[in-house]
Amino acid sequence: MSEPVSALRRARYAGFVTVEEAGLQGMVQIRGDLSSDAFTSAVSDAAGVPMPGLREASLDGRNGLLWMSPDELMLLCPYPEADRAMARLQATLSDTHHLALNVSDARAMFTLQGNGVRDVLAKLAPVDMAPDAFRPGMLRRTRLAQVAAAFWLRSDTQAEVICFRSVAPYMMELLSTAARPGSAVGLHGG
Amino acid sequence: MTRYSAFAIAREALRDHAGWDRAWRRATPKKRYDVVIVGAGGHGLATAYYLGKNFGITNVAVLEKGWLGGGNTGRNTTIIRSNYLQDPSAAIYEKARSLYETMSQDLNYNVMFSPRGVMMLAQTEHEVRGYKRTAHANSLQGVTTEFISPKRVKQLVPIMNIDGPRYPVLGALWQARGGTARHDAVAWGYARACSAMGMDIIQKCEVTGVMSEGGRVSGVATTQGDIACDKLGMVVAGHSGALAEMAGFRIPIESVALQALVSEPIKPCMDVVVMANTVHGYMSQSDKGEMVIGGGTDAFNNYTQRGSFHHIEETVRALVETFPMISRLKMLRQWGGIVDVTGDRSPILSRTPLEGCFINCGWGTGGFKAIPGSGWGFAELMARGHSPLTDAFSLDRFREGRFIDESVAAGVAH
Amino acid sequence: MLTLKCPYCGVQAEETELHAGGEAHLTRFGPDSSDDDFETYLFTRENPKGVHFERWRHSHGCGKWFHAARCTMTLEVFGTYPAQTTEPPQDIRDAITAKRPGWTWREFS
Amino acid sequence: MSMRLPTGGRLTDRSYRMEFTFNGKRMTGYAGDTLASALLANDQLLMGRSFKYHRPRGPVASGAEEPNALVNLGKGDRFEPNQRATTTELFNGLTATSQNHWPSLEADIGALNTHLSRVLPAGFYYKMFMYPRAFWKHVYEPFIRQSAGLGKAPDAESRDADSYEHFYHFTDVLVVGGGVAGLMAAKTAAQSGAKVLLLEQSAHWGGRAPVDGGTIGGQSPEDWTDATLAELQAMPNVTLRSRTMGAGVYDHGYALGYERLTDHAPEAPGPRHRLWRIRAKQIVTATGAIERPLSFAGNDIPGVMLASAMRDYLVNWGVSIGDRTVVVTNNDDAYRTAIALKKAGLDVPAIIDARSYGGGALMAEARAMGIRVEQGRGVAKVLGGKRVTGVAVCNQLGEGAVLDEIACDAVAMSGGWSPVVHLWSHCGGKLDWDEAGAFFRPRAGAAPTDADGKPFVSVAGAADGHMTLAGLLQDAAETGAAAATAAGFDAAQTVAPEAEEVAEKPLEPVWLMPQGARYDLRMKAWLDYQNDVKVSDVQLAAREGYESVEHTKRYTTLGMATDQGKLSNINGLATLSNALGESIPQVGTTTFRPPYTPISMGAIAGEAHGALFQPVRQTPIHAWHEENGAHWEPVGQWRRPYCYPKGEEDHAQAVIREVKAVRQSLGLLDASTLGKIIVKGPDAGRFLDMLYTNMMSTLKPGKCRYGLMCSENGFLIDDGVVARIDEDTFLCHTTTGGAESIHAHMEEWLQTEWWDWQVYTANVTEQFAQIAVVGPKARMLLEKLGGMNVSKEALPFMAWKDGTLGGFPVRVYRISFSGELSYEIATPAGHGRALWDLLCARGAEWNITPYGTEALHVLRAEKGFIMIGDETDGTVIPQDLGLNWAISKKKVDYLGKRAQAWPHMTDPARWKLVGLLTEDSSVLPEGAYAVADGTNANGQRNTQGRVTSTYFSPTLGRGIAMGLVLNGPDRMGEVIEFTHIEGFTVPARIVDPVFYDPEGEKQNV
Repeated sequence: MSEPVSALRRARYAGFVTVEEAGLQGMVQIRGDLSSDAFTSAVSDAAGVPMPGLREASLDGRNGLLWMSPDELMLLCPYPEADRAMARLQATLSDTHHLALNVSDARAMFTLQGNGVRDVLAKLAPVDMAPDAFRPGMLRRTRLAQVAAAFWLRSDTQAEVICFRSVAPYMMELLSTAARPGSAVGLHGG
Repeated sequence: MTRYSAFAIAREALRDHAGWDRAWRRATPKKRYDVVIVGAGGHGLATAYYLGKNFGITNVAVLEKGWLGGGNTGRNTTIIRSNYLQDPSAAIYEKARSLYETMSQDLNYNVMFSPRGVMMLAQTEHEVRGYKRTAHANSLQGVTTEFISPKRVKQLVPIMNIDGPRYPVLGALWQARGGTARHDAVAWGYARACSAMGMDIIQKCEVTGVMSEGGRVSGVATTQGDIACDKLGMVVAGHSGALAEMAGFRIPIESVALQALVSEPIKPCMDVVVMANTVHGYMSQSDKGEMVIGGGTDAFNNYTQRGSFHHIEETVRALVETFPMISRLKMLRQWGGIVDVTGDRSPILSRTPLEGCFINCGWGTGGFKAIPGSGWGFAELMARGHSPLTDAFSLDRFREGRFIDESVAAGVAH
Repeated sequence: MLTLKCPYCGVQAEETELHAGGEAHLTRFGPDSSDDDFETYLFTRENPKGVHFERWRHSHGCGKWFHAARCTMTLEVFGTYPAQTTEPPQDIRDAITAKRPGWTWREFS
Repeated sequence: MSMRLPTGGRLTDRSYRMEFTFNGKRMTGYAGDTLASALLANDQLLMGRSFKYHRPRGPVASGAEEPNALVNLGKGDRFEPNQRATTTELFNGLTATSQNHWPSLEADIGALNTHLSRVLPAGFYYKMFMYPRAFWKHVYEPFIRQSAGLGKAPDAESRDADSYEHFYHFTDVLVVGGGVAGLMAAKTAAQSGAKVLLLEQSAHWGGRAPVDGGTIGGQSPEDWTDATLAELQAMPNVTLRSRTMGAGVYDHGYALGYERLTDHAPEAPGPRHRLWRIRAKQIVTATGAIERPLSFAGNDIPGVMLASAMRDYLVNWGVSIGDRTVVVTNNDDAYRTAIALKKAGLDVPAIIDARSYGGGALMAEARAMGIRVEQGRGVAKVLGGKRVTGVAVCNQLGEGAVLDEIACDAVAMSGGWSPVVHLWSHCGGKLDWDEAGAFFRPRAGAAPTDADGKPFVSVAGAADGHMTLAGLLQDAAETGAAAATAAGFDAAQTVAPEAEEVAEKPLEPVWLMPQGARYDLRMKAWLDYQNDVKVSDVQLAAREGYESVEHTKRYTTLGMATDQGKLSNINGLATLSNALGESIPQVGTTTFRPPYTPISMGAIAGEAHGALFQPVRQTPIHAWHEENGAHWEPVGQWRRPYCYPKGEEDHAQAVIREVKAVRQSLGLLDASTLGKIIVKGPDAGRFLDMLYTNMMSTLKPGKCRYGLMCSENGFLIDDGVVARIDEDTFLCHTTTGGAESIHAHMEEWLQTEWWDWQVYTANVTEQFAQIAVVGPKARMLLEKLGGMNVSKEALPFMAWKDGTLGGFPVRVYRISFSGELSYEIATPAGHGRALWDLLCARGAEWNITPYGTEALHVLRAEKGFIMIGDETDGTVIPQDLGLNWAISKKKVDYLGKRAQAWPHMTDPARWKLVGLLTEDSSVLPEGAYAVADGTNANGQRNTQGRVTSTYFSPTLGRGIAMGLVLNGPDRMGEVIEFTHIEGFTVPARIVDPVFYDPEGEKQNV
């Protein structure tokens, strides 16, 4: 059988910010009772990172946990490990009401590189991207122009964006347009 | 009342236009009227006019809390069409459209009804089927419409991009005798005619209470004193719920904002009204040259007459895609109105739990085009107790599941 | 252009991230309910010029439904709260009373 | 003549010449010019024609309030009508043409109207053009439309060559207006540490102050501006944007900023406009004030200009409007213009001051310079046609008897100043009438309120009615500090720097000049220059009962021009109040609506055009469809192949081929867009029993069941196959359109009604590519791929199974929407394209044929399966469609059950689903209605049914249709008549809706 492919096979655009589809990324959608220690420790073990706080991204390289909603987390891991992580969770949580699904193929991930990452996102999302308002490690679920998305900063010059796979081409075009040379706003270190 | 004509103008020109009398008398309320209409918008004034014209009832007062024609009558995008799907809708809107044809002459006031044609674009297979169905229905309803080809669409509207990348135009439902009219003139013309029949149009007169005896309406309390009446008609778009509560009943209505905008005026470039429901926008060009633009309603209860700007963005986005040449035109002015929306998005013209009290409301975004038909039917309902034009629009349809649902064919119903 | 604070994720969300869901605290009536009750449940709506309790979903966000108490004349927001309640919580009512003394709400006042 | 003076022009760089053309004529200007100043420098005073009478028009102002100097700018894909010459920065190669005239600006036929003006008073068109009726559409209206409209319409096929974008910005304090008040307010606000965004609509900071003079803290306003600007630029919490207009203020602290990035430099890269969507805790509007014209006869003749504007052209651009300028005023400020002109060596024959008491120190200064000052006098009329030749002087208190005529070629007028209160008013700020200043000013304590019910807009400087330099600076300092405090910062109470300027005598309101002007003068005294509304028009409106200010505005079109009444509203209001004998506050103002000045549609649409207009959702197999010539059909935001035409095939032929291939051999469908929702939890079964009309809790793991969903008012909203994965997990298939809406529907009920039920849902639609392998050879193909036993026994109809096929991880559903043997194969999206390719390759021996949505529809119709959106339209209940078998009788409740008990829903006269066959095998028209005898009370033809789906059936070789018919199921075999667009009717026989394989043997093999 052939190797699975990501939505855009690492398409790349270099403007005043560099936009790149991040390729295959393991993602496990998890729903459960976030107030239960049993549940959170199981999730944290499976992910290999500490539990994120409210609207936070707890990251360690390709692994991580994203706070998605009061009863939902997204586990990040290398693509081939998603099923294993999911199985492991289902095993440990077999007798607690929860949901764990491999949704790695349902989404696309993008990385933004450059001084202007905050400005590029501020063109598209109704979010205060000022450095003191949105810091690395925070996560925001919102919309970028017309599609749902979540994003976080790994640093002041690197952002990651996830959206549904079917709108990956739109997202790529959108981010590239916002990063076009000559359109820098120069507000947040751009 | 001076008759309006080119001759009259020429005559007045010779005497510095000093001879024109008031278009409508200044009136103070009498103690009692046969009929009191609350709301001097198009619908209220038209109701009064046809009460007098068709039923000889002229002891009528029309009460207006602000200035006449100051509500949605003066805030809409003036589109007139009757290409509705369901029989009751087609009946009342076509009655209205046909009355618009002769309104200027009937009222001796030029309301500038312009039957320039109304086009509803089909941009998905589903819309094609929906509009073909409407054309079939219309053919049995006495409404003249046809489903036309993209080629014909382009001929009629050269500025349209019919093979847009996202939603190519697959055809359109075309009503050649639909069009627009000068909205203020409709209210002013009816007001002038009502006044000439001896009716009192009382502005700055707000109703503060509804009086009744033994389950029957007996009058209204107003900021200009109590006024007795045998029959009461409530025609107050945007405030129907509040007024109904004064009369002791509730209605299935929510009030939301509807916005519109105009561009700066340019020389004529579009002779028809175009509605694009897939992308939610519609546009026509006024006689003044402005592109008159509207879209969908806001989603939450709102009495501010201000909408949210993102709806303007969505509408303009849709129209720039449909008519790329407007991209470098400028938005001159945006505004909002309050529209009453019912459970099935169709209006209510009905008796009420209070004997002698009638209500006309819930026109949502489509009230202007209905004004004469609504007035005609509502006058008949008030005078006779029922009217074939209004029977299906009664309040009890909501407890029997007898909805009149137009969303089947029309997305935005302007 | 409204902003409402999502009581679940704490985001001060703007209208374009939200989905309006109409009047809050409706009681569902199912089979065997009276015509009156059923009509009221489906169609009769508070449409006040003033304090309105309404449903919103943080659709471009955490996806949760919540309730808001808002004035339809000024768009002032008195508070937002989770949807898992059949009537406005006391603290919300107190907040409203503080700003709109003597306000009433048909079902619960 | 108007000309460039040898020296002067603080904004122009005489070392940099620029070339441009006006009406094809080559002209030159300097860097820093506006188009207006450059045209004036070339003695091009005549710039346009008015709307109604086509009167010759020159600029009357120097900024955003200009109603006259509107031009067509640029050409081709950069053409833009109605561009204000006064706010258009000159650039090399600019091309402009004048508007609204034929054949030429100088000789305009339309100007005849001006001679007819007596018979074209306000609202004349409401009183004529009515007879004969037919003439309106064919004669009158075309004439009116042609003569109306201002700028040329862009070419029908033009495509904007520029791009646009949006930008979200959050700030503590937004200050609108970069004049000295705005700078002052921004400074005091910023000193508190608050984040401040300061917007200036023009390219220059400092506003009017540098032109008007005086000193601030011992410095000239210009130096003070530069110094303060430098301070602000040095503060990290301050953002400054010039060429950015505060366009509108909206609820909850939302404001629009309209940034013009390349209008002054069209060749520069990047977007042309950027629309700032600003969310501010506090908004300070420091938008200044606008000078008012005076209403005297001939006040619209080119060469008559606002005194402040004339001063601007002189000081900012070194341009004189005329050699001999008469100044007409009711206040001291206009004397500054006279003095400036005189100092520039120009002649000022007289200053006509309507005030009997005259002016103060400035008047003395003027007199000292030898300028003749006439007190208590007014202008009876301006002499001249296409430009001023003189003024006739009269007593202001008289009726216009001429005392003296003064030759001049320019008139500078000043009727006082009006604060710019637009932004304050957009969101409901109230106004008070200021008797002393004769203007509306923001009412203290009546500001717009935000989400917390607290005021969020405040006004600083002249916009707040503070007309002295010292006063406005102090006000701005305090307002800025107060805004910061309100935004939650600790602002030190700042004292503004000392400011000095000459003291002024109070103005005297003058609404008509002379006070008792005769009709022939009043009908030449303009209020609205662009729309040609005169004093006599407003008086006529009042006489005819159009007493509300809104009535007058709409009846006369006063203030409805592209300047939105910036110059005319107050004068018109005063004229109306005098006519009504009411006070100005009694009459009130019209509503201020955004935007402050017009903003481009392109900016409003932002990036959303072309490819970004709306997202196009793509399945993992999208590219294959594209490569193989799919004809696309938009379905929601998806695009699905409608069919795959080959060679010369038209769509109909392609569909026939695809259908036949499926029936006879093997078809392939990309079903990835179908919704897939996981429902999991101890209460999942109970939950689905409420959602679906049929019983789902009894479904066995490993099995599938077709289900229907209804809304609470009983109507069918979605359908699909539900698979039970394990004891507490279900996978619900929805329609393509239903994936998001049904998932939201589920979450809504779980969160807001049954929140105590233990159920989680997840929309996994996009996790899988789903491919339907359909047709008699389907099983053989899957067996050829290998990896899973797909025999009838191992995988019976309506069962599903996990495993691998051809090495791909798959879940196979044995379900059919075509009536054929059919497997729907779900594989992770990342494998989708590869699996599709493999199926195509291995299926070649059976001529495997990918088919589109239309073939899908035909196949299901042949089988009598309903389609949501065809058989349903939001008014249809399952019972109408003969789906009672899918409605559980056992369940006490499900969504829609109560509504289905409504009298209207149980009415036996509801139309019911049947099949329809024409007598001649033709295809029934789409959407046709079945006619019945007679008409209803409204004279509409009675009906007894309608067509819901109609196709040519390749399998049966004839037209087939489904429809809803009155008592249909009881009328089998009966023939009824259907409408045809050509007018005749088409007979069709009522039959069973299942046209193909009624026993369902084929899908069961």
